[in-house]
Amino acid sequence: MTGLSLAPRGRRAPPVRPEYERTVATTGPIGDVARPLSPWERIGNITALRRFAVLAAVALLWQIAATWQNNPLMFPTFAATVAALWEAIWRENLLSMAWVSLSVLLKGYAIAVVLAVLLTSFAVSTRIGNDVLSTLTSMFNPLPAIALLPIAMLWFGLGAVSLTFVLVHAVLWPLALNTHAGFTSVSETLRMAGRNYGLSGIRYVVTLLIPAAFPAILTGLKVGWAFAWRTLIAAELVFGVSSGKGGLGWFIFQNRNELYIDKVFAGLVTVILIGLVVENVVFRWIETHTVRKWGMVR
Amino acid sequence: MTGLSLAPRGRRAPPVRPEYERTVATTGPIGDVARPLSPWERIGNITALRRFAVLAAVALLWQIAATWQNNPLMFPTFAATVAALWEAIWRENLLSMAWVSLSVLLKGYAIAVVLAVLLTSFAVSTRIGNDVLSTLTSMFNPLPAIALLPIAMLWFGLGAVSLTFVLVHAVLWPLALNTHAGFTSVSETLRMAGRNYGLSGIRYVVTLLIPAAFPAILTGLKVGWAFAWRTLIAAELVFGVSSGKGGLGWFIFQNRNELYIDKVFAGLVTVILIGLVVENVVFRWIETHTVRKWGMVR
Amino acid sequence: MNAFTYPDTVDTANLSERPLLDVSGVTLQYKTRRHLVTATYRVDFQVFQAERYVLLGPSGCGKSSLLKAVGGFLAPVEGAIRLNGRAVTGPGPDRMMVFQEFDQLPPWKTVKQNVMFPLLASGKASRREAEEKALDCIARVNLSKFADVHPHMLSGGMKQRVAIARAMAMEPDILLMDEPFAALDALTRRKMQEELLQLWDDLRFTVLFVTHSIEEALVVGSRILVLSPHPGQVKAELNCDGYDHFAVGSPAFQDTAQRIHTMLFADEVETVKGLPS
Amino acid sequence: MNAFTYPDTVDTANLSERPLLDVSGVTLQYKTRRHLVTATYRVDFQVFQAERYVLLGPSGCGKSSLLKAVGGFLAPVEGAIRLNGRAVTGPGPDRMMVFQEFDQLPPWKTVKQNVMFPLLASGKASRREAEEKALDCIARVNLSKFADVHPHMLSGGMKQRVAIARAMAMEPDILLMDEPFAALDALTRRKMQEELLQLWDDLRFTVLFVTHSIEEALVVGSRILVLSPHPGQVKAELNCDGYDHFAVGSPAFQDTAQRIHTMLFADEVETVKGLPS
Amino acid sequence: AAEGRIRIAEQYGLGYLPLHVLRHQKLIEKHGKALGLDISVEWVQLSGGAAMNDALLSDSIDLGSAGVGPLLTIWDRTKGNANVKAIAALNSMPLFLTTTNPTVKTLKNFTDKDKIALPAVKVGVQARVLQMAVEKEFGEGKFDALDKLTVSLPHPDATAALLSGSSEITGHISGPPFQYQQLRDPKIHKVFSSYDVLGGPHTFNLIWAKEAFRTKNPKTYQAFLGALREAMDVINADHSAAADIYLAQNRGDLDKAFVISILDDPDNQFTVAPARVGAFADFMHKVGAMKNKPASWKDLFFEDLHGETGS
Ligand SMILES: Nc1ncnc2c1ncn2[C@@H]1O[C@H](COP(=O)(O)OP(=O)(O)OP(=O)(O)O)[C@@H](O)[C@H]1O
Ligand SMILES: Nc1ncnc2c1ncn2[C@@H]1O[C@H](COP(=O)(O)OP(=O)(O)OP(=O)(O)O)[C@@H](O)[C@H]1O
Ligand SMILES: [Mg+2]
Ligand SMILES: [Mg+2]
Repeated sequence: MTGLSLAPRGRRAPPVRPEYERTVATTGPIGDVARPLSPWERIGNITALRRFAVLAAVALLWQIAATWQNNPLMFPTFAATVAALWEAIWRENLLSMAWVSLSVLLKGYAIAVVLAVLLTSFAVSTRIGNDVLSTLTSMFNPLPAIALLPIAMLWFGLGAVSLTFVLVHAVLWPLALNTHAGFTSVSETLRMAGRNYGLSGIRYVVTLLIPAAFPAILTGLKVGWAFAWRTLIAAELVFGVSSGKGGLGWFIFQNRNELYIDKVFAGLVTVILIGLVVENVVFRWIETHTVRKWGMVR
Repeated sequence: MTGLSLAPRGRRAPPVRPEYERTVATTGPIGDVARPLSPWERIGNITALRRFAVLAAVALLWQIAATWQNNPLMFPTFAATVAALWEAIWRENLLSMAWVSLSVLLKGYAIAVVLAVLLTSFAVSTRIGNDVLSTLTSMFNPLPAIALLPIAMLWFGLGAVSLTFVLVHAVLWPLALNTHAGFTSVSETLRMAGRNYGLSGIRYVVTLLIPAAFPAILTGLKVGWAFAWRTLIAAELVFGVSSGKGGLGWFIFQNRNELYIDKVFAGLVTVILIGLVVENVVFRWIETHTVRKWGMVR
Repeated sequence: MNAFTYPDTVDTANLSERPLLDVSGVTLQYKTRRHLVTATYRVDFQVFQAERYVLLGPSGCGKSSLLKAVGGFLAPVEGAIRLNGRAVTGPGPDRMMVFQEFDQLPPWKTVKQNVMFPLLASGKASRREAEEKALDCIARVNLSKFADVHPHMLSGGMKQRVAIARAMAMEPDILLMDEPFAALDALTRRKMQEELLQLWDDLRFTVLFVTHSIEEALVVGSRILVLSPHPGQVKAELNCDGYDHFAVGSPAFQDTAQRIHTMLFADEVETVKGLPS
Repeated sequence: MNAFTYPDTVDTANLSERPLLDVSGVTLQYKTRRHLVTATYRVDFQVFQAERYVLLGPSGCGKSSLLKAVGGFLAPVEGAIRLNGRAVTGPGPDRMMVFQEFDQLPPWKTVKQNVMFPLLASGKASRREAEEKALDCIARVNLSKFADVHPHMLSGGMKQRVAIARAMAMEPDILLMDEPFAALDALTRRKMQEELLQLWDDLRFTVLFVTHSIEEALVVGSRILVLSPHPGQVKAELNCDGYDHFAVGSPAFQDTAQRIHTMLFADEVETVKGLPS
Repeated sequence: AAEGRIRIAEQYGLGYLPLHVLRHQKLIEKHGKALGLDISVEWVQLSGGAAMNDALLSDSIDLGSAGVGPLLTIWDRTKGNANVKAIAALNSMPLFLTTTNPTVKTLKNFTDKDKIALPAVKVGVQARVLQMAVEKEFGEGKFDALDKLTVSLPHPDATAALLSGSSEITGHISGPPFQYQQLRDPKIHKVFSSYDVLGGPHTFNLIWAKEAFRTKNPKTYQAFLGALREAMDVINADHSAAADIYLAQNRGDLDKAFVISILDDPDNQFTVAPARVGAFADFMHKVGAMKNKPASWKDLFFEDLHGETGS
């Protein structure tokens, strides 16, 4: 211990103290090792309030920025948007349009999730699978949906199937990337424990790798969800759908073409609201009942 | 040990064996604990060959599918695309167009990375920051870039700045999501070790959280990179460009308008090639020198 | 502990002449991007049916690596590992392992589910049987109160006890234990040792046990393999059958302990000499 | 070990009457979504300057939790922890901790960098000094050969030794060690214990030490706090100064060991009664 | 923008030929010099009417050019505030409804199995022309009878789909040059031309600006209008030279003879005077796409053009 040792503190010794023994307190209230939290403590954990404050702040900022910009044809105020939203819901069936988009989206999303699981299972179990996944991901991930739609039309015709194809493309790669990264960071010990149980192949993936990589997969699901929306709206914006069943993207596109910008924003707000609900209800629920409960994330 | 105990094996006992002692072998070649790998073993680790095979397979599949479809106006063959690519490079300055796109993209990407780090650092250090990040992410992540471009134009005018804004939007949220998820899954012990060193605030984030969450961050960077491309091309496709400096998206748009579908595919192939290079050179290099070296991923 | 009286009731008819586990000339290496680390060099030993075989050696000598190789997680670069005459090619539930690391419990399962998991995964038991068995084993490691708790709420020692319960519940052909009791206090440790011996007395399974405590080796083991420092090579193989907790003070026990101590100390002197002051 | 002769040269002038660490009536609880787990209940003890204070107790009694509370990672729900008279509000490099878990080493730093990290992060040393100091401490834990290796290439015991080197290099006011030697073999363990005592003899720092081995407690410690099983409460405080490795066989040593053993056994009987057969 | 600077957005396609000529011959600069003004001209290429209006409203450009539909929309929405009005027409061109379905002779022959591609369902020039034609054929008020068959698809994709014959798309309303490319394929025939629907030639593309630009930059504005008129003369004087300019400006290697053949077609006229813009406006007002109804075409244009004989 050469070099920068602290200044020598001399030969200090602690005072000599008497020994003692105690009898351990009887198990009173501390005895029941796991006491449920009080209702007050439970309420303290609710984050809805804080999140709502954030939302209000964003709305206020928006209102101020738009008022200051004073260009209602490009950037309507929050109030105007809410009014347009209200009207669009009651007079233009915005909700049913949102439902049309949502149902296409859910289908594409579900298919993509299944494909991602299959692809990454394959990738994680063989070396060539790994190469295939990583090559395909780096090839297709950067391709915009719009570039793929013509081919989709050629193969699947117009309408929902092509949109679904494009959606699958949008969700599959980022989800596969996250899932695969999650798989590869599972601790070696846990991996060995699983194989020790005799797990292999798909059972190994399903019962061990997927829960162990769940934090990463959840991120992938969130990113994928967001990109499904982005793609659906963009695809509907650019390509529309067969006239009868316009979705949210179509609503936005049509109103943009007609310069009803407040309605465009109403459409975007609908997307945002759906996003908030899904994040704060669906994903939050999943998170609370999985990774948080398991102590895998803070 | 009631219930399903295995059939009793009786009172077996192992044979009694003699004891022995040995002298330990002198430290010969095994003595140098860490012997470098032979060149042959090093070569064995190169994955370029296997990846190339995957690429060849994809090209072959494409050629077959396109030949079978026989519809050059919607789906040209691989050979035709390569020919068009060759021509576009030498006669139409495809490379400089790609460079235009790439430089805009890199700028947007870099800004987004910095913003994501700041935002998640803020989110990880305070409770309200966490709420802000998670609310903003769930709000803005699903919004398509195209919906934002008009607002961007209002604020930043036409041209690179608006594109950069949209790019930042495209990259920021998924990257922030991944980074934040990475931060929250850092093991409690490591976290405590870091704070024990007296690290706090930005130093804690930079010297401890970021490397500890690096596998997740790397995934975020990959996803963000892909989405930057998607967005840039889509934005150029839909909105065109300012004078003279058309990028790859504009190249695709223009040739689509003239029904030169082979050139459209040549443009897409360029995107794919850039994606492959970035994944297999840049990201792979980063991976090898960080998370793999550190044994954080398999 | 007075039920622990096997020498009287040995059924020599079942004595198998072929070793259950045959490790011969095994060299284990870790290949990394730049280095080749030799963990053990030409280690050989045999474990017979119903033996309690202990691997003893200094830190970093390759004990865990050997256990992993027997578990089928690490392929030897030289030599062979045979279980029941068949070469070990991969992991399986016939060799349950208690790992040295604390993160060996899937965090998404409660303590009970963790113990049930391998029973169900290997198809060894129905759900009801597995649950019964799991609760029984959890009680044996004194964690009944924590059966429905997730591992992140447990202390280090409690986690290791769950891992032990999990391995014991499987009643494998051979139990591989990597310093299973290292994180336990003297008392709990003693109780777990007794529990293990009691169980062995009931079921006569085979244990391959890694420990760094000479005393523990003598109490738990029936035969001890002493390994040299890194890279691990066989230094000696000793018998230690017949020592239980009550024998700890006996002269024979102290003799053997001293002998092993000396063996390890021989290296010590050497190593210390090589150390920079 | 013959340098270890402090009783003769005590400089009583420096004897501080105020305890360095004052833990009074500390109750520690973990809040989870559905449960409130009490880890320790109204524990109080004082640690004086240059004491080697040992926390001893059964697995899960809250030893690690207490250490974490002193480290500033866990706020007590009741009672107070004072260091040098000031309340502990958060972690800091004046209290270096050796954790029980094996994943306490940042995996992106080599062994040497790991030991240097806190020295640099806390600004205690320049890069050159830190490197020198790190290499010295790594040599003391006998890992010089592995200085440039990343932690994932180390065995369990080696990782813990790095953590010990890291903490020792910091020369903190108080060293918090959570079963630091549990993963080490008898020999390495003894060497580390001697190293710690030697260092203490040189520097007279304060150690708060968690162990589950009575022998280790007596050898390493100068005073022992015995805790009851979960939730941990103070059962006794004993002096054990003056025992070193050579005292292990002495009657006084055996007496104290036996006394502690009995204390722990008292519970044992109780617990065993409560166990389902 | 300060006087002496003008930012013009053009689009891709033959309809914008006058702008390509302006740019290629540097006519604005020339006319500016004649007025004693150094004008710096910035060109921007945008890909559609909606992008054009966004750019104009956000002051990213001064002049935007697109079809009749976007003009009428932005005129309607900015009436009373920004007051966007047309500077001049760029051309008169017909829009064809083409089909691959041999049984379709008139609109009434379309069945539910057919799909008609348009750039934007229900909005945009193409959709309006179809609605006008449908109303003529199906009767007053039934203008949306065929809307359910329409599909949104950009021109190139719809053209590719039609030419390849392997999709559900059987009809398409586009504009030059796509409709001419399609008609070169013997499998494709024309159902109607918009000239039949409106009763004669009508304006297809125009160029427009905010009122503020004109009042703040009178000389620049004047130079632009003069240059545009000269560009029209250049085109009308020599179709071959105009085709060269188009090909030079658009970098593509479209067949020159094909371009000339389109320019030679008497249906395609290049003139600043609007034709039947009022009729479009009336229809859009009638179906509720516009709140305001212009009293005459002159309400839609700045007064510089009011001397022309337009409609
Ligand atoms: N993160 C946590 N969440 C909830 N409960 C916890 C947590 N960590 C520990 N506990 C509980 O607190 C009690 C004390 O744990 P602690 O880790 O302090 O024990 P310990 O004395 O260090 O035991 P060991 O010797 O086994 O390491 C245990 O009952 C445990 O279940
Ligand atoms: N993943 C790995 N990569 C490279 N080297 C490794 C790896 N794991 C272990 N080693 C090396 O192999 C040797 C033996 O390690 P092993 O874990 O088997 O030791 P051990 O005997 O179990 O030690 P301990 O008692 O400390 O747990 C060590 O020198 C270590 O550095
Ligand atoms: Mg080990
Ligand atoms: Mg502990």
